[in-house]
This record gives sequence, structure tokens and C-alpha cells, in this order.
Amino acid sequence: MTSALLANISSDLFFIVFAGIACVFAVAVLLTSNIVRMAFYLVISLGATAGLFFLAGAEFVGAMQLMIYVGGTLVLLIFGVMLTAQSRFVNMRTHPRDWIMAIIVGGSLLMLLLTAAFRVPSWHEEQQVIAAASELEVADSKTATRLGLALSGVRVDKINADEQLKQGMSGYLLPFVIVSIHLLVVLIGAAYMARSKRMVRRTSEQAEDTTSS
Amino acid sequence: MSSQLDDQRIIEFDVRTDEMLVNMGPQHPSTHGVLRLVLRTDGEIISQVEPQIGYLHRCAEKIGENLTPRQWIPYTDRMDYLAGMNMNLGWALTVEKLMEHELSDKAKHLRVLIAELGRIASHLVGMGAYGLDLGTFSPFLYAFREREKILDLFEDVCGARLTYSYLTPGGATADLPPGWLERCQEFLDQFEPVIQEYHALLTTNAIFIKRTAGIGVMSAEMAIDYGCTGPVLRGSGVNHDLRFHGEEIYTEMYDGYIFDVVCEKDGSYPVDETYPPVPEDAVLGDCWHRFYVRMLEVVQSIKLVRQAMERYSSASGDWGIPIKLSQRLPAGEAYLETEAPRGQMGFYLVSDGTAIPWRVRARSSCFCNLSVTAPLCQGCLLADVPAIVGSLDVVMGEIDR
Amino acid sequence: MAELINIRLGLEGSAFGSIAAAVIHALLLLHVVAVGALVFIWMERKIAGRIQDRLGPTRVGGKFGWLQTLADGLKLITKEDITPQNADKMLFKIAPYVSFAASYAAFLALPFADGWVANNVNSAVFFVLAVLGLEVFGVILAGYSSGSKWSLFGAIREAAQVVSYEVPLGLCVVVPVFLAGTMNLVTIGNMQAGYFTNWFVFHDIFTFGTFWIFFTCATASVNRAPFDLAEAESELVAGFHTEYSGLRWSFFFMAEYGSMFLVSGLGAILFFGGWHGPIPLMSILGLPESGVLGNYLANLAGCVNFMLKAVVGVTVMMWVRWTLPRLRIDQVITTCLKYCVPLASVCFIGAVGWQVLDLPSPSDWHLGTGPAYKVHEEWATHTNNSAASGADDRGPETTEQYQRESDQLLPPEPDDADKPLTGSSGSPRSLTATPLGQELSP
Amino acid sequence: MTLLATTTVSMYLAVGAVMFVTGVVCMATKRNALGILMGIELVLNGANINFIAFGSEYLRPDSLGLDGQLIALFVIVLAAGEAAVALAIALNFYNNHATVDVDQADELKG
Repeated sequence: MTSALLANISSDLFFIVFAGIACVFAVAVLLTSNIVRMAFYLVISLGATAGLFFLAGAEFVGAMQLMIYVGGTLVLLIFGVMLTAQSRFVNMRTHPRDWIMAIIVGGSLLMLLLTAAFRVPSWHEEQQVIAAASELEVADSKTATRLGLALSGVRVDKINADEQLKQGMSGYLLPFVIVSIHLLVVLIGAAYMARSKRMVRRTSEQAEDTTSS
Repeated sequence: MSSQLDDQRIIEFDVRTDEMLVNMGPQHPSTHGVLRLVLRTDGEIISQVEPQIGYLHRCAEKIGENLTPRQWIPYTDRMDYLAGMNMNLGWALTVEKLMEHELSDKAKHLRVLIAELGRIASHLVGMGAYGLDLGTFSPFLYAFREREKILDLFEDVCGARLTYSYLTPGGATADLPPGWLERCQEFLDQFEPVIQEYHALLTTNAIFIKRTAGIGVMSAEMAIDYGCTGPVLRGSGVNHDLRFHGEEIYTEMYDGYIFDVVCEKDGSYPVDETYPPVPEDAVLGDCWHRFYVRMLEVVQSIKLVRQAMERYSSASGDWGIPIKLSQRLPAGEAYLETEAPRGQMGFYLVSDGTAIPWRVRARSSCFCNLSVTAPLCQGCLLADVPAIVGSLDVVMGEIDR
Repeated sequence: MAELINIRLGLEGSAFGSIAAAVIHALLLLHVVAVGALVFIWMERKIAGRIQDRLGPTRVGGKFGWLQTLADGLKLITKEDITPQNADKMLFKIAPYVSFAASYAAFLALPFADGWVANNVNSAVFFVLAVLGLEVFGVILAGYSSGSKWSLFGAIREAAQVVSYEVPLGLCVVVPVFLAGTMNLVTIGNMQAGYFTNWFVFHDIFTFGTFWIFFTCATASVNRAPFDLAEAESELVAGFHTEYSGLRWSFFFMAEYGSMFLVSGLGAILFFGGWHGPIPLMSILGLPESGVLGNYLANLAGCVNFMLKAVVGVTVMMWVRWTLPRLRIDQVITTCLKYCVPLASVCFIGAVGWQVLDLPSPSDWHLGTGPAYKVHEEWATHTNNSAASGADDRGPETTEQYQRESDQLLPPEPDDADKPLTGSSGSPRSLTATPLGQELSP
Repeated sequence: MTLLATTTVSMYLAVGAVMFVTGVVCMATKRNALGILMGIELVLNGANINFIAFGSEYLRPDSLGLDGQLIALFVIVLAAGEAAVALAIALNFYNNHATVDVDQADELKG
């Protein structure tokens, strides 16, 4: 048991490190007014969150977070550079009045959420759980397979559910299909919204603007 | 609408963008020395290019007005430093034109031999550096490997590898050393098959064709209007080569030599050997054609060197004794253009009857060639700027003098 | 491998042991990246020299100039670390480390031999791609913060290029993942045990094509010629690292060479059998079964094997770099969107179709899978056993139960579905291998 | 082997709360459209941490199980879509106003 407790220390250590990085850089996003630095801090914060996901055993989601979320922020970063590069390191200052309001509202919200987080005993009491995070069994946890099956309609983790519930249990197939179509529609819509507005002829002596429909 | 989209020359803008001024050079890897291009860009697209010159100005012409013509020969070396022999020749012929100096046949053949070797050496640099401009390093070293051998030959005749001061008014500073012709023959035999390597690495390379074909297209009219000469002019399909169409004092050197002017006639190049075909994407007057003309000119120069060697060894007379260092010039003026590797290099000389010219002026070929940069680069992509400037093959030493 | 070390040290299961193992792994991988970069830079110089008809470095360190990179490194360390006046200094200073850290972290999930991996991540393929994609952050930050227009050009180019090439790269990687039925790189490697006929690259015509698309896209995503637009020296001076000097500059290079090795290694595992040689020499000798030492030796040979394959990949990248001119940015993007993406999609659909139609493939011969073929079965049972042994308290969540009960959930398999899609018939992986339509059909 | 989990769900929730509140304040105070977008990302991410925490069997025996991870996945995917649309809006806004300062977006003001 002592060795198990010791093993916990390392995972706790990593939790503190990742949680600290995530929170500190989230606040840094708030405090800086340089858009590129904001994006950079956001990347670090999201990356640390991916670390938290790994610690919680959700490694597929963690990898997904790194790839999509952080990758999406990459595009944000580029846009930040592109749209604000005309005056380098541009600052858009916030009015102090806004700051005070935001801190009051945000502070009360934070108090509320923190109180809620520590109110339920089973959430904050130390509990007997399987030891996996500290051992190297993460590899065997097969999260990706189970997630994939759940997305394709088979809930292998709900096998013990009663027969009543199993009837018509289709996992997350429907949401998966819906979200796929949603994503497609969104991307087409975004591409349509951001479509080109004008055209310029390249080789002509003077660039002439032609308006396209 | 759809036809507009199919037109590849149309670039779409989807973000309102501001223009950016970028200085390309004078310290930039691909501006061939100290050329400065002020680019007005919209993202990657160039809307305006303004070449700024003068970073290598060394008052060569003014110095020429304080030295005798033979003393000025080393300064001509430093104009087009990649083809010093051809620069020497141009000045020497101009002085001889003023002095109405007659050369022996042997001296003329010697000059053809040396000048055409110089042309090969110069085009090799142009080719290798063009590879560098397009981002491939190896052809550059392949080119220099062969150029080094030519420089070895030049070192044998004059002791210098870059600034030769060999051809000089009156002839040359020395005759060819013994055994030189054999070594030259050896080099040509070895060099001729190697050209295929360059074709494999560059001319026929798919990426090279993608980067050069259809880029920087210059029509024949435009080339003539801007005063382009040399391979740049012939790359647009204009049959003009001073070795054929020049003044008599220059063309008589080439009398009896069998060679072609390399330029596209009726849709094909007049080449007797098998050389890579023109790719489909290539448009007459684009970067690819300018490059190709240089490559084929190298072959023509090899033919010329072979003939010159034959004639030189059978010719009688002296190798051309140089005029005296302080020879008095007849009063008057002379202007002569010769076909240097980069185009028509002209020298103007006014004498008041003393040994030192009253006025010296050089007409730069690269200066005119460079002047097309702005119209050619308009609307191209940033990466095309080195491709276009490289295909013009300018040497700043000659432009700024 | 951590277990191995800890068992040797008698530290099994203790926190100190796991931390020590982590540190050892980190140091080992740091050496792979740093020493790898040293070797690769030397190699690049030698290869470039040979291609260009010269010798390359010949003097430093005696015979082949093999210490040249070290000398360069010393020079770089002693160089002044310059920060431009216009730079966003904080980002400028941190950018090289971001790049390097991403490249280094991706090695975390890259196995060097059977089980020789710092962290046997279940979705390792995904993880490696995701972390590798983060390298671009360093480049963009460097380009933006340098305060130079050339750097900015390089950064924007890099961003456009990497974002585009992630699509075909992902599509290509999915093909072996699909064949193996897992994203675990160790398992994917072990599924190609035996003779080279079992390698996924020779599985069918589409996987063969997929490998070349993968290699092209990998070259593009690690910024190597002819796709090295971000640092195109003839156009952008030096692109994103124009303003860098000294050690920070060299960090970009370590990141670049680390990434090159990484994608080559990834290609070796996904397509070329990873640590399994073309001929299963170790299995023929019976080493893996002959105790701990034999197993260790077999793994060592496998590690060398893997390294060789990865180095061959890196060498090809160098060969390409010193041969071809550079593409233009629009051509790079065209290559990606017009050629790589459709081709990768076709290859993916083709490989899937090949499997679904159960067309013949060299891996059906099961050449050389005599003793080594046990690996397949071992893998299948291994997950069961280890999960069962380690998860006594998992309640209903043991894998055996999960397997058994999910079998109940699924409709009984018809006989012809006995052949799993993975081409390795006999492996009891029928659960994932069952075509989806079967349980979905009413 | 069982362990006493010293990292609890509450700790994850606390991290999530900090990120959520930071995101909300970010949305409220930033004048840059992209900054607001980053605030949204932080908010969604904070929510995601909660899902993962409740779904982790390393933290609580009676965890949400797979549902937590699955919903987190959906959130990530939807966040990507949201970012795409928001960027398109920002782009259009920039095209029309030559700025990304949302205080300038007051054309409908009475």
C-alpha cells in the first residue's frame, strides 16, 4: 500500500503541473492584449488540458484535443497574424470599467462553480479506484476501440444494462452522423461566407478588379 | 464566370489585404551580387518591382579616361567578371577600330577560341546559378566543376583565373602555351557528354519546367522595345546575333566558321544533335526558353572552339603583338558592340590624339536586360522573382561598372 | 521497457521506479533526437558532398570528418545570441524550444522495437501525428516574432503547407491502421512479423501507393526539399529562421532532423514492418523464445533493424533534397489538394475494398510466421491476460468479459466472416473485424 | 491493485471552473474578435474537463464511463466547426470594416 501511495504521488505531481499550466496560461490569455501571444498561451493551456485528459485515462480524447483543438488554434493564430499584422503587435486595450465589471462577475461565477465542485462528497473524497494512471496499463485500456464502437453504435461498456435499456440502444451512432453532417454544412457555410469577393488579373499590365458573383 | 476561374492567371483574393514593401537585396542570396529589388507585394503576389542599382559602382568609365587603353584592360575584366575574356575582346576591338589596326589570321582565331571558351564558362555559371535560384544546389557545383577546367585553361594562358587581362588592343598578351590545344581538346571531349547531365538535372526536370515554363513571358516586340540582347533576346525568338549581324571588324573574326544562331525559328530550334524537346507548357520567351537558349549556345560554342583550334594551329602569322602601353591614339571616336555572353556589350571611345582617351563609355547589356524585370515580374508570385531575374542572368559588375 | 528496467533494478511498482524509468526514457529519447541530429547533419553533408561530386567533411575527428557536426555545434554555442530590435522578444526566444519540444515529445510514443517504447500509448499513431503537427507552432511564432518580413513570409507559407498536408498524411496513415485494426504502433509493428511479404506496403497495390503518398506528404510536413518553402533560401533569405543565430538556430535544426527521423520511423512501422526484418532471422534462430536474454537480443536486433529503415527513409529525403529544385507555394498546395488528397482517398477506398472483398495478398501466405506468428496470437491474448491480471478490481470491466459479452451482443458470426479483415486469419479479433453493417442491419 | 485516488473529481472540476470563468471574462473584456473566439474555446475546454473528469474511472468508481469521453469528443468537433464559422464571420467583418475590433460593429445601433 505504501508503494501504491508513492505511485499516487507521481500522478498527483503531474496533475498539479498540468493543472497549474492550464490555469496559469488561461489567465495569461485573459491578461495579455497581444493577439499572437494570446493564441500562444491558449495553445499551451489547451495542451496542458490534453495532459490532464491523458492523466484521467482519456488518451484518445487527449490526442484528439491536441490534433483538433490545438490545431484549430493554429488557424486562429495565423488569422491573428494576418488580420492584425498591419500594425505589428497591435493592442486593443480594454476599458478599466469593463475590467472591474468582468472581475466582479467572473469572481462570483468562479466562487459559485468552486463551491459546487467541492459540495458533493463523492466528488472530492478520496476513493478506492483501480490503479491505472500510475501504472503503465494505459496502453491496454482500449479506449480508442471502445469509443469507436460506441460511435458506430455498439456500447460495449453498457453490456450489463438491463434488457429494457438495451432495446434500441444504438450508442452514439445518430449523434455521430448528425455531427458529421453538421460539420460538413458548417465547413461549406464557412467557406461560402469567406469566399472571394474580388478577383485580380495577374499578368495584365495594370491589375484590374473584376467583381465576381 | 467559369471561364474566368479556368484562367490560371487570375488569382483570387479572399481577404482584404494591405500591400507590403519588401526589400529583396542588396544582401539577398539570389540577387546575383548586389541588386536591390523593391517589391510591392500583396501576400505572395508581386504587384510592382523596382530594381535599384548602383551598389557596385566603381567609376570604371571615369578611370578609363585617366589610363591608356591597355592600362584600362584590367578594368574591363571587372565589369562582367564572369566573362572577362569577352569584355577584354570588346574593348580591344574598339581600340583597334579607332586605330584601324589589322590583325593576323592567327590572332583572330586565337580570339575566337578564347572568347567562345569564355562564353561557355559564363553560361555555365548562368546555368548553375539559375539552379540555385530555383532551390537546387547540385547543378551549381556540377557547373562549377566544368568551369574550373576552363579556368585552368585560362590560367595556363594568362596566369589568372578570373581577371584575365589577356586579350588586349593589338592581340593578346601572350601566345598559347605548348600543349594547351591538346588539353583544351581533352576538355571538350570530356565536357560534351556532360551537358546531358545538366539537361537531366534541370532542363527536363519536371519541377524545373513547372517553375520556369510560362513564367516571365516576354514577347519579341517587348524584348526589342526594351533593348534586350543576347540570350534574353534570342529566348524570345528574335534571330539576332552580332557574330552574324554585327560590324565587320567583329564578324570577320567569325568568317568561315560554321555555327547557328540559337533561337526558335518556326517553332523549333535549329539543332543538329538530339537535345531535350521543348515542353508543352513552355511559351516562347519564358524563363525556360531563355535557359534553353543558353544551354544550346554552349553546344554551339563548343563547335566554334573546335573549329578555332583547328584553324589556329594551321594559321600563319603572329598571335597578335599588343600595342605599346602608351601608344598614341588617333584623334576621333569609335563605338563597337560585340556579342558578349550576356548580350551586346558596347564600348565607346573618344580620343583627342593623346595616349589617354578623352572619353570612355561602356554600353551594358545587362542593364537593358534588367530593365524588363519590372514588367515581367508584375503579378507573379514571390518565388517567381528569383526565377525571372535569374533567367535574365545579370551581372551587377557590368550594370554598375 | 520501463518494466524491464524496473524489474532489473528491483524497483517494480514503486513511485521511485516509475519516475526513474520516466527520466531514463526521457534521457534516452533526448539522445535519440540530439545525437540523431548530430549524425544526420554529418550524414547530410557527406551525402550532399557525394551527390555533388565532392567529399564533404573529411578532417574533424579523424577519418570521415565524423566530428564535424560537434565542431559546428561548439561554434554555434559560442556564437552571440542575437535578438532583433523589432522582435517580440519573449516569443522570439521561446519559439525554437516550442519547435524542438514538439519534435521531441512525438518520440514518446514511437516504439523502437517490440515493446521498446517510452509510453505505449493506445492511440499512438494519432498521438504522433498530433504532436508532430505542433512543431509548426514554433515555426509560425518564430516567423511572426522575428519582426522581419521574410520571416513572416516563411511562417505563413509553413502554416498553409502544414495545414494542407495534414489531410493527406492522415488519410495515408489510416490505411495501415485500418489493416491492423489498431492505432497502437507496437501492435501494428508486430502484425507485420515474418517475411517481408507480411509488410503492409506489399499488402496490396493500394497500400503500396499509399506509402509513396505518405512519404511525399511526410517530406512536406517536415519541411524538406522540394517542399522547404518556409526556409527557401533563394527566395526568403532563410525564411522563418532568418533572424536566428547560435544555439536557438540549431534548435530548429535539431527539430527538423528529429522530425525527419520520426516520420521515417513512422513510415517504417506503418508500412515496412517496423523492427521486423525482411527475413525473420531472429525467429528462425529461436531467440525471442529463448529466455530473457534471447528476447533482449532479438529486440536489440529489431531496434537496429528499425533504425536502419528509418535512416534509409532519412537518406532518401536527403537524396531528394540535393537533386530537385524547389516547388512554388501554389504548386505545393496544388500537389497536396489536387494530387495527394484524391490519390490518398482512392488508395484508402481501394485498400478497404481489397480487404472487404478479401482479394489475395502476399500476407495470406503467412510466410515466416512460424514461431514469429505467435506474436499475433500473443498480442491478442496478451491484452486479455494483462488486463485480467492487472484489473482484478475492475468489476465487470475485465477485457475477457467485455470480449465475451460483446460477442453475445453481436449477432452470431456467419462462417464466412471467420476470416477477419486484417488478413491475419486466426487472430481472435473478430469483434473489431466484423463488418459494421452486420450489427446495424435490423 | 486498488488505489486511493488522491486526485479527485473536484480538483478537475476546479481546473475546469477556472478555465470556464477565464473564458467568460475573456469573452466579456476582449475587444478583438479573435480574442472573443479564444474565450469561447476556453469555455468549451473548461466544460470538456468536467466531462472527462466525470467519465474517468481512475477518479471515481461510479464514473460516467464512456459517455463522458464521447461527449467531450463531440464538444471538440463542434468547437472546430464553431471556430470555422466564427473565423469566417471575423473575416467578413474584417473585409467590411478593416478591423477586428468588435466595438466597431455597431451599425445596427439605434
